Amino acid sequence: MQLDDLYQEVILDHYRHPRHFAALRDDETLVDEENPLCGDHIRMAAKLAGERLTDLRVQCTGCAICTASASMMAEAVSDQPVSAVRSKIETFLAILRGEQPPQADDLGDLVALRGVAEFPMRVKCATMPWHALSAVLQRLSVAK
Amino acid sequence: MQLDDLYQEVILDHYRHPRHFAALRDDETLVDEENPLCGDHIRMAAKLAGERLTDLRVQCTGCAICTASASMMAEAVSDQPVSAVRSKIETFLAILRGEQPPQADDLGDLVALRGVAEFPMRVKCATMPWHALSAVLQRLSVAK
Amino acid sequence: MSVLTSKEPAEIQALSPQTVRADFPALDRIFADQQRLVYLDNAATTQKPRAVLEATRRYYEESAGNVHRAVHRLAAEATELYEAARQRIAKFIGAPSTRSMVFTHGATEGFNLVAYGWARKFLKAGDEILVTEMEHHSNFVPWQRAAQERGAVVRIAPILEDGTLDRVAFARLLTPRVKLVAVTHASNVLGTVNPVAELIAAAHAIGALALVDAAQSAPHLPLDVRALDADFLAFSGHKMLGPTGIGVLYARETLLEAMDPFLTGGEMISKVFDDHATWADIPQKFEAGTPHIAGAIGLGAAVDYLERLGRERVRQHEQQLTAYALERLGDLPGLRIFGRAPERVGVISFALDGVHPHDVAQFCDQTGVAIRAGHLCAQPLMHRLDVPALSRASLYLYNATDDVDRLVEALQAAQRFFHAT
Amino acid sequence: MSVLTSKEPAEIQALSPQTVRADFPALDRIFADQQRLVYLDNAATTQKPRAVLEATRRYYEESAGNVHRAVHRLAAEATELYEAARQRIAKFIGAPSTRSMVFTHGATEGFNLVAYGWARKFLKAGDEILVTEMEHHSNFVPWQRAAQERGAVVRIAPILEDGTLDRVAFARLLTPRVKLVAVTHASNVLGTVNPVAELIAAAHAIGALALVDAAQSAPHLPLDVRALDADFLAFSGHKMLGPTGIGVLYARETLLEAMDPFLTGGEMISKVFDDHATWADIPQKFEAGTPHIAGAIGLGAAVDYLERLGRERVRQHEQQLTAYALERLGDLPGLRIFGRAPERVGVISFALDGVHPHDVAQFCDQTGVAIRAGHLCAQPLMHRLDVPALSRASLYLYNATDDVDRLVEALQAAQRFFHAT
Ligand SMILES: Cc1ncc(COP(=O)(O)O)c(C=O)c1O
Ligand SMILES: Cc1ncc(COP(=O)(O)O)c(C=O)c1O
Repeated sequence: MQLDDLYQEVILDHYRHPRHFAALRDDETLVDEENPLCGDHIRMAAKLAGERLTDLRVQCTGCAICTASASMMAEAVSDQPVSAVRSKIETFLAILRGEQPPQADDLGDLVALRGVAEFPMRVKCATMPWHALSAVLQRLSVAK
Repeated sequence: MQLDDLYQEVILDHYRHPRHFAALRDDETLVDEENPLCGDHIRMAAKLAGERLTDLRVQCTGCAICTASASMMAEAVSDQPVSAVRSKIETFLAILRGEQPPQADDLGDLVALRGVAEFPMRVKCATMPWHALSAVLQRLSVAK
Repeated sequence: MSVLTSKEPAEIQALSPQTVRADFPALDRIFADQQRLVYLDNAATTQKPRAVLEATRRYYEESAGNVHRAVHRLAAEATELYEAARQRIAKFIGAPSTRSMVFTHGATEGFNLVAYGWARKFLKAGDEILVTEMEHHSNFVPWQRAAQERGAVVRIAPILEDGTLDRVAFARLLTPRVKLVAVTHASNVLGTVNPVAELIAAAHAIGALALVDAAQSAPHLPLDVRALDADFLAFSGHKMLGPTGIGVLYARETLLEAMDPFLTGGEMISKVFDDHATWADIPQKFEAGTPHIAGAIGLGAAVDYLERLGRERVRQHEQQLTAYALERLGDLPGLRIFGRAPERVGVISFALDGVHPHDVAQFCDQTGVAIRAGHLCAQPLMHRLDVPALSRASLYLYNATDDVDRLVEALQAAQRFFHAT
Repeated sequence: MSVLTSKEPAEIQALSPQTVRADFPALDRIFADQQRLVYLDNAATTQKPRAVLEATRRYYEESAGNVHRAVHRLAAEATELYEAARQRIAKFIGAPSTRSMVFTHGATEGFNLVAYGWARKFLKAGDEILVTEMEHHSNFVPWQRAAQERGAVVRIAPILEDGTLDRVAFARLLTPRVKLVAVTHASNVLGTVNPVAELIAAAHAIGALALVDAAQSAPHLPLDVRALDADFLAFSGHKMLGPTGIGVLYARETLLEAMDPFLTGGEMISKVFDDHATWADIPQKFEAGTPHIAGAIGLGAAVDYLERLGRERVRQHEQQLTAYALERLGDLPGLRIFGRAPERVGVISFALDGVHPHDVAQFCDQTGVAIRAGHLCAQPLMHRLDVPALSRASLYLYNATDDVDRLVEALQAAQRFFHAT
């Protein structure tokens, strides 16, 4: 277990310069989740355009892993069909559980987070934004 | 620790042929005590003649140590002045606590129970009749 | 039941107690009088194999971090070891998931947890809890207290002469007022193995829940909470080769979720505000404070050890040895055995004419044979049997026929010693 | 407070951490990258000296009987070891007798025992329990729950900017409605040592009882329950060199006698009848079931070890080391320390600008330095300090200036690593 496995350059880059991050108003926030253990806090807003997830914005205070995961996720799923988003969520969570799903290669930068699986205490940091995204899809499909 | 230290011949003799034992009527019983842990059960009756303890009778179902202790005690304190009985109780309990009181020699046969101090789990068996006797004195002095 | 005599040792040696004994450093003990320790107080607590001592030592010497809380390596290793133990013990009892596995400090705490977290929350006035006459105090007094508080009633199903449950009386007492059936899987006095699967089915049929005291079964019998369909089941590590201070409560996930927490504090909370708090997911919701990490790891190793030996083999060995012991003890004049159930574990309680149980145990001890005497934490049963106390010999996987022979010799000598005039 | 720099190591070495370290096998650990383990998570749990591991091993390998119940030698030895441990720990905290010493499985269970056995019995609607803003969840949530059940109220005395208790506010909140003051002796976040003797005297003056959370003081400070005049005091073994799963609740004998039992079952009863039960004498009344025998014996050995080193020397060593750590950490730009009480223990919580506490701890760990990050089981305090989480380094007797130096290097490297663009 090397530190570089965890904090790869691409992760640090997303941590320092997160994408799709914004301060969210309460009335547009679809999901508000917190990990009481470490104080990570994430809020998300998004819209549906037909079957596409659009205008995904994230507000996140958390550790480097959580922040980078949220940023890379937002980049990876923005303007994607909901079905593709769902499959990315599944793939990502499987990887973090230490499994090796077949479609792992469509994750792009996100494979950098694979190393987190080696650090069980940090897995929650990486998966929290994805669970929040799941909840966003849920909210949007109910609203539809 | 040898078994003979515990079950000396004189103890076995008192166990097999307890002195001053009798079946007691409820209305003459002054004290009724039980050790729930092992089921030892003791009842006592006695009278005061002036300052003397008389007519001490014991009903006891218990192990060899408890029975012998009760029998030897009854023999040792019967028809003795209450003050002497009290001092015997104190002396005996001190010995069983592993202390060495100065007047130990006036205990006679009872010194055979000294070995019980080496068997902490059995100390209660030996001391229970003496605690009951204490309670008897208490009852008699209140009644007086 | 087939009974083997000392002339047919082949079958009995199937487990090879000699090999097994070598795993238990405590059994090497030689007393001053050159007697090898014969340990027959296994229903009280068991000896520990090297593998268990090794596992706890390794935790303390290499990975002594706290669990669930920190990201450093010691804490991560401790958490992994602790959760892996939970997983292995869950598998050992057939639990569907680790979410239903709460670490406690023993069977007693397990019953109390249910008495506080479930009974005090869900019992109403007039409800009943049905137990049996052969329960250990720990599966009796907690219900008495919870019932008193809630205006509920504890009913006691009697036993028959042979030490088995009176099924007719049990059926009669199992009315719709009963909300919980709390019954021991194996009696720590009579050795009786109760037909818990059937009793649980009967409880469920009238809408009651069922709790199993597995303190004397988990160490000895193959155990499957799903096959039993138990709602709650608890046992202690120290009676099954594990460390002291650790045990397990298994409970259906839905029940754990519905129950109130019991102990509160660190680990078991989600959020704490000035005026209220919310709870962590199960099973953490029931594990307040720093757990007994070394204990859990040691119990995991104990369970591994039992599975390595083979639970069916252990059961077979103990059954044969129990039959041998019953036969040899049955031959002793003046010895009365309490409990003659056909389905039983190797717990044998007895009275020796004219010798008080404490003297019996003391005398045996002086020959190096450790047995127990007293009310055996079952006073209601002592009243029923009309004895102040009993002596008890209880067998485990490292015992063999030579241990039983030593016991028999000691008892014979005790009779001579105390009866001589 | 005098501050020693690394150029004056003589005084700091008075305890000789080098010699002390040799007693702790876990501290020999070398990680793959050739880094020696630097263990600075002592407020979570501590490493164990050989003497403690030896004592528990000896129990398991030689005297593994159950306590209080049997007459055989193993049981007698176990009982003697167990009760001797109780006696030594009683002496260690100045308890007037062993009757006031209840073995628990940790500080958390101690507080819950009081919350169930005392608060639920004696609190009335409108009564108040006064705690402080710096309490650990375990000395907070149990009172919240007991208060809710009884219609009572928990009041929280605030802290000042420097992390000490606001004595003025405390005095204002200490009205005659208060029936219990529950306060930590030393904060596991701020390091603050509270003036508990004075707070207890104030509580007694208005007729309230006082409970002390000694989880972070028993390991570090000389402690005397009679000098403090505490009514209840609880701590955990695993935070003071002892095994996991064991702790102690001290309580005044008269209180223990008046309280309801908490856990029920074996050991804690006197007589059990079909419809009621009576209780054993204290402290057994509060020790239901088979206790953590090995744990108690190990804690006894830990206490012996601490006394052999000398508690004043331990305290002096830790004070000097804490001063050194505060100075070195104080010199780091971008590092903010929370808690500046003049009277303190070696618990130092801090935030590093722009690096999340979890990343700080993770980074330190990769250099072999174990520190903790999170809410530190003190969410109300985190709200008060307005931080989501903190990093925490906590010192113990085997730490020395080189450990602090390694921490400082790791923090500097973390700043470079996470801040580089
Ligand atoms: C101040 C304080 N109180 C109580 C506790 C609870 O101790 P335990 O988890 O051992 O029960 C802790 C440790 O976590 C603590 O630091
Ligand atoms: C049948 C039974 N149930 C429960 C218990 C209680 O176990 P523990 O004392 O380990 O909590 C025992 C052991 O004493 C037992 O034999």
